[in-house]
Amino acid sequence: MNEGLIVTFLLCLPLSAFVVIRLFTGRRWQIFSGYLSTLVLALTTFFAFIMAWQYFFVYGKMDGAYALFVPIDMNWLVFTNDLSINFSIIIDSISVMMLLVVSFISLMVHVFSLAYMKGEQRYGYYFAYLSLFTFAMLGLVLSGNLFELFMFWELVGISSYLLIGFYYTKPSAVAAAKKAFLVTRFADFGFLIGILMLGGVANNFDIVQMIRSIAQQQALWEGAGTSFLGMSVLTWACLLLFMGAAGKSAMFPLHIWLPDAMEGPTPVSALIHAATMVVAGVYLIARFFPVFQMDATVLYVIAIVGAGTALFAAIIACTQADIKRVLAFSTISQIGYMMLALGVDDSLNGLHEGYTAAMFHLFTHAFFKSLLFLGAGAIIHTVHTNDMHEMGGLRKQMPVTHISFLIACLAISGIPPFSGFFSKEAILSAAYSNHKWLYAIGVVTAAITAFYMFRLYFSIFWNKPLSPVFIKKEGSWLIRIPLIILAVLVLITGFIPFGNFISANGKPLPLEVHFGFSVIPVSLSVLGIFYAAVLYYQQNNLPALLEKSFGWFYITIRQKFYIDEVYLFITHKIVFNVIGNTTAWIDKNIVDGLVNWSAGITYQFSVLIKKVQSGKIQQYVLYFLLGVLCLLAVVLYNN
Amino acid sequence: MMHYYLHLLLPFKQELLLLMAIFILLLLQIFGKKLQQEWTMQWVNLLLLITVLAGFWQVGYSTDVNAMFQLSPLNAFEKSVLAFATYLISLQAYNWLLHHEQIMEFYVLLFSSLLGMFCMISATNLLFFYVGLELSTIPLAILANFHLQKKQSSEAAFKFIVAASFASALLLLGISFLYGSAGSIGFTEIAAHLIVNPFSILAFVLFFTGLAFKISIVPFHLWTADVYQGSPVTVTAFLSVVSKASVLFVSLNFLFSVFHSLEPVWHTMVLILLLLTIVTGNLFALRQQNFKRFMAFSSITQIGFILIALLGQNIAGSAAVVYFMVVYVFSNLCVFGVIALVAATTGKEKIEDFKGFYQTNPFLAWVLLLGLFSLAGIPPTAGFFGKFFLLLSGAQSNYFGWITFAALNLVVSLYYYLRVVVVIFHRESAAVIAPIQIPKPVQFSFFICMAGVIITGVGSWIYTYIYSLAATAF
Amino acid sequence: MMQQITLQHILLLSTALFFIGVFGLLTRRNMIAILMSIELMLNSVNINFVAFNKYLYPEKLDGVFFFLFVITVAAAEAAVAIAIIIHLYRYNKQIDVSETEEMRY
Amino acid sequence: MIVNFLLIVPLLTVLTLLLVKNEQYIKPIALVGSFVQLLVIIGTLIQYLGAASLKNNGAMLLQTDVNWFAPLHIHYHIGVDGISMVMLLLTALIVIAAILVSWKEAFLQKEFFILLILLSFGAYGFFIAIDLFLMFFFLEIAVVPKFLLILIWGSGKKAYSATKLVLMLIGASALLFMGIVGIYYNQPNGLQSLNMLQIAQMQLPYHVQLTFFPFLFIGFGVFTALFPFHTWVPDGHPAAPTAGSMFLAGISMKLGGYGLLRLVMLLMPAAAQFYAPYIILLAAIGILYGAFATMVQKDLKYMNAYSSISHCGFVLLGIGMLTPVALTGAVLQMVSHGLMTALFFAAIGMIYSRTHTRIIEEMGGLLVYMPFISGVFILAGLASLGLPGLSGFTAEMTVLVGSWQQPVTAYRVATIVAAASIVITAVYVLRAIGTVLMGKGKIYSDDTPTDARWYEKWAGIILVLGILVVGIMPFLLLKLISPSILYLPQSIFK
Repeated sequence: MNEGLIVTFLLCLPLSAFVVIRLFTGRRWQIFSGYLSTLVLALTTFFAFIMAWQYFFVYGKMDGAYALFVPIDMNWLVFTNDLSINFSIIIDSISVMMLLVVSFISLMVHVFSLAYMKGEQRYGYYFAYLSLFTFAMLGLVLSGNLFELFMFWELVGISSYLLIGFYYTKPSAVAAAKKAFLVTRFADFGFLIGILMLGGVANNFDIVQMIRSIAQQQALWEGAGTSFLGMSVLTWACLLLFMGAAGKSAMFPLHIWLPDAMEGPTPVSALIHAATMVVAGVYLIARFFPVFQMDATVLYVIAIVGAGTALFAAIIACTQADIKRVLAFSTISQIGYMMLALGVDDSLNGLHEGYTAAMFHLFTHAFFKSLLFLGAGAIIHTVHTNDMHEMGGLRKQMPVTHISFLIACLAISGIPPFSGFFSKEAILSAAYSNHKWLYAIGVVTAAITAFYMFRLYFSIFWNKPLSPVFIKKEGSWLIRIPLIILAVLVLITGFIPFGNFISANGKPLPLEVHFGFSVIPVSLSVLGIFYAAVLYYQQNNLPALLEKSFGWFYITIRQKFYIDEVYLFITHKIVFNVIGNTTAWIDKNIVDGLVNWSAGITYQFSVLIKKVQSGKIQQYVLYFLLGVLCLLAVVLYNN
Repeated sequence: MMHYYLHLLLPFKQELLLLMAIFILLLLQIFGKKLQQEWTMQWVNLLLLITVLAGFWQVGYSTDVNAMFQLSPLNAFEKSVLAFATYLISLQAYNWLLHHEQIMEFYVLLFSSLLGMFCMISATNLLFFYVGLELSTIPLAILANFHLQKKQSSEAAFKFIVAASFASALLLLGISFLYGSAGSIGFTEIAAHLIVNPFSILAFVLFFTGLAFKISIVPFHLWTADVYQGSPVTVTAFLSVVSKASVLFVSLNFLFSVFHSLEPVWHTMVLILLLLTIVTGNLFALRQQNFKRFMAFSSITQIGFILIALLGQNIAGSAAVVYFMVVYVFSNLCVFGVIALVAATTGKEKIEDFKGFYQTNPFLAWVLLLGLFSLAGIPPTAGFFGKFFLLLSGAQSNYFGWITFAALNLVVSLYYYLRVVVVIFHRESAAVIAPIQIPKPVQFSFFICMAGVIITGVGSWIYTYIYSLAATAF
Repeated sequence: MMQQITLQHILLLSTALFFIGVFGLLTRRNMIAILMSIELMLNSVNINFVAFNKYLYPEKLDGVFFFLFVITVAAAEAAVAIAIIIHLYRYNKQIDVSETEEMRY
Repeated sequence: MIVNFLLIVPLLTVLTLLLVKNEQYIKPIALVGSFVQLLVIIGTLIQYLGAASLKNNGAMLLQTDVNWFAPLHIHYHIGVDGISMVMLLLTALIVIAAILVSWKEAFLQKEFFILLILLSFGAYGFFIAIDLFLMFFFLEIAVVPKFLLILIWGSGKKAYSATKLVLMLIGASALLFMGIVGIYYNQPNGLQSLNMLQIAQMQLPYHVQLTFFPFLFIGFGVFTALFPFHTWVPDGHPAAPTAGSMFLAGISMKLGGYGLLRLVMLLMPAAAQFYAPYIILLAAIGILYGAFATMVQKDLKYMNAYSSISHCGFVLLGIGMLTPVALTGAVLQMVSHGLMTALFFAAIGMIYSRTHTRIIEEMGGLLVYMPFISGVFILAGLASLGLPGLSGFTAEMTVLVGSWQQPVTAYRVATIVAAASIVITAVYVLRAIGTVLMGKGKIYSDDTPTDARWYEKWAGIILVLGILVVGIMPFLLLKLISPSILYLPQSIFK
């Protein structure tokens, strides 16, 4: 089967679902729309599987590496012969992997939503937007043209906006949606400039061509002639690209939108803000890895930002009460891991363990994090609250959720043999071989991760006896089935020989688990779990004591280090009040004032000279005479 | 041999027609035949129309009579323009004249004035020119007083006659000096003998200010506003359109041929005067409340713009001026027609009185609007083309910067025209002018004016025709 | 030695006359006086015409003719002006120029 | 020749409207007239494409040349190339939408529609004129109807705004006029031609170009809301009636852009290179300045007016950059901004007619009551913030990519500054959407505001379709625009 055809089909399906539902069926046939959308997604997933199977097993490797296809490359917006935005599809191991992840998770979320969103007034539109997101995300991972990628990148952003703001009558949701969009937009600004810079250097927007031509010119433009504002163009471009990636992937300091984005429906959080969209940044860097590789500085920056974010978010996660927010910070932290992995990719040794590790973690994280979110969704659906302090003892009430949640928690904590263990191990090993101090941060973060995840777990399912308010049972099968499937996947995906399929240069790269190496991180994680159990297994006053003993430090963390407030200050006070209002004031009073002033002065002048027209005929004659004399003087003087 | 003499009279056909009208009117007056007013107006108008048409009959060549009188194609056309403007004014005066006792005298004076202008235009001799000028001016003073019951009217007439006499004294002084320096009062001799020296410059400046008074160039304009305001609207219209046009036509001849040798002198002079005129006219027009007074300053500004064309090359310049005067006739009479009608029926003359005018009198409002837009130089009205050609021919000179400044003054003048438009379209107002019955002749004149305002511009043949006439004149 | 009266003398006279007229025009409050001042000015011009004709261009009588016409026109002007002044007198019962300052600015 | 019908049809429509006695036929006639005009434009397009494919370039085709004022070398000379075709289509769409939006206009409706068609007449003429005088003539024709539209049917400080608008535009015209005169008298060999194509061929002397470029540039620039001559925009647009605002922002501001394009491309390419840094500086300032000023506006119409300044800055930026791509982008941006701003104003007008307020803070949750209008509003907003798939993205990206081709660092900094506006645009668009459409519903004077009527729906749909076509299939437009830009002598591109 022609893969171009499959992929086009795969893209068109969710798009057409979006169009049909949004324009025609969305309002009147709500339930139908939901099922239509889910069905379409099932079909899409099916094709994605076919695609993956074909790519990995039918075509297989050529010369020991997975090849890169560009089955479709059509001109869309031609600037010049070289520069153009094309509708181009790239098929290589990471795009196929992403294809699988996106379509599959999206399918799970669709199924889950069928029950979860029941009774919503805009049920139909919800599915339309989900389809739109899926389309955009699939487009993003398949893009073979950097500008095309940027377009889908933006589309992903807008569908995220629409879905976060789905409960649009809720002011907090609207604000969150706005915040999410604006923060990522700010990052996209950098991304766009990066694109322009790279495109200018490579004289192309086609990703494959760009990478090739940049590699060829590498020596050439590290010279003096290609610096821009004091740095080499390559560094600039890579940093700006990373800025875009950081925005989408919620890296510090652009992470502030993600916790707020939890205002959206929980399945949306599972799909967009855990498994797929937020890893787009990681994907972007992976996609351009050959370019990033050329600049060690940028990679180091990425690694530092990744590690820093991982630790930072993990610390904040320990203090949050809203279960979705905890998960959001854990997402930020985990993506930090992925960035770290990319940053510590050891290109000198040619091993590229980091790259593969990042992809691997992306892959496993998608499953366990969406599982966590869907589990949280199931819980919220039942108890109608987000606050973990109001929960407790839910394990009997919702056994399926309980078990799957536990599995996911173990996975994220890096406990063998769950999937998270393997990918985290790969990352730590990559970090260890490159920068030891980053490795240390990674290990500490892993321990903290284990702690807060189990804090969450214990608070929800154990802690105190079941509150009598929660008499509702676990949701329908539509809710439980996705949980089960995902739990199973979390159990088994760790054993996939990931390095065989995905590596920086296409050649297989075995990711080995050394027992000796694993001891430290795993035991630290277990320690974290232990502490969590001590504090939260049963209701006691230890947590409160602990909070008190930390004092202002604890409050600072709970307030997310006041970063939101800083942003608020910058945007509201400085940008809005100072710059915006000043501009408006200048416009009104100086630029426009000048126009009005010139009119006013003309009028004033007109009033000033009105006395000349005195009504006295003798004065008129006098002026007449003076006029003649002056004229005479001037004319005689001139000649 | 009858035929032979008639042929001799041919160059004077337009003047003779007017003379005939004056005589008939006087005779009727003498014999006390009190005709019906309406009937009088009809035949007088018809005669005017014939005078207009006569200007297009047998004028393919220039005729010179005794170094006194010349009829060139351009002259004939200019006279037709004046006669046509008078015709329109006469049509628009219908409401006012219908109840005016002195209608016969009115027409006698009007025609005398027109006759004077004709003489002025055709004159090739300073004496004849002077007589024509006075003949055109003195009756106007009487006409200004034709609101016999209004003191303002007499005041206007007094100011006019004093200012005019003073101006003509200066003009005469200039003429006497010219005579002294050139030794002749014939145009061709003067053109041939005049050389640039302080004496001839003095003579020229004095002479020119006499003319400048008539077309109200700043600073010789001060009488204008008062006289316009005090006179009956019809007379104001005549003053601002016909009287000015005639003197402008004459000045073309003077500047481009008679005083050709003084060109560097009068270029500076005209430049200074035009800038002063435009700016002052604009500044004064900004604040005016009385519609007629407002139009006075508007016409002053317009004259300033017309002067720009004098800086250009002679053919293009005079073509632009004559063309603009044609346009100016139509556009100004659109405005004055409405003012006259409103003044005659309601007695209101203030701009404020026109509040909400559009709601009650949409047709009149459109006429007024069209006129104002044409004066402001907004396409597709002819005023746009007129202004464009004026500035275009003026810009050929070395004064590009100053002309740009003048062009920017268009903005100010647009402002006060728009002020009137704003008033017309005022939506909430208590005292609106009631719907006005438009008499047939007035309506007819409005249609002509509107058609003129549109067609004179877009129909390029009118300009082309004028250009060809101007080309024969030099 | 017999003194010739030259053109200059006459021109001086006419100029003086002219400016006397101007002065009168500018300063008199009485309308009739104003009118008379204007006549003075016109007459000074007339002197000019005749003088130029006599001294400079005696072969043709252009100047003299002009002088005749000016007198006639001045008479007409004066007639009209007086008529208007009389009209004004009917309103004001006086002929001071300050009565004609109603319209201004 | 079919091109002449582009002028005849609106004139006939105006005449018919003048003669019609029965009020109820007025709107249908106006609508039919503008539809016929659209058909004529499509016919012209077909003919043009046929002719252009024969020639295989983007020259001015289908020319009609008649002597008009022969002594002054003024010709009635019209013709179309790809750029004018695009602008014509834009105008036709906006006119139809504007007529539909004003379907319920009751006050002096005859005059209203006559003025509207007259405005479009000026625009059509301007876009096809080759003779400079004719171009100026049509430009001026399109000025005063705006004044009357604002004055009679406007709201707020209408007399002030209308006067200011028209005075600034006429002031600009005065400069333009002097520029044209300068061109007229300073041609090599003493020629006095007003034919743009001929002037382009003969190439004006360098010092003449340098002298008169500022005249023409500022003249057209005022129409395009060039900073700092933009202040008519924030006053004029809000005071105008909905159709007037649509027209003002959608078409009028494009007149200047189109004129600049012709100026830079045909009349004074050498001077354009000399002045490029200044143009770019002003454009970049305008973009950012407009965006910041937009951010703090309280009134929806003011918001959109200020955003127009920002968006039109992109047109200027593209023109200043002088690369084929940037110029193409400038044209695209004109089309895009025309459509989306017209849509925005249409939506604002619809909202205003229901809530009787335009103050952002006074509204909320409109999405509940009027999903269609809100949808249109959101779409216009998204187009404005440059969402891919909508027109703003293709246009702005083309400008940016084209700008980046200039290797000068300062120009690139300007490009970055311009690109920064996409963030600020997002800020104010989302702020408006978030406050007006989302959030808690509020009580309005109409108890339950209704959704769009059929005519409003059609108006919205037409413009939305336009936006989508430009956004999704920009290659259709590029096929028209690019050859015409590349047809120029390559010397103009540095």
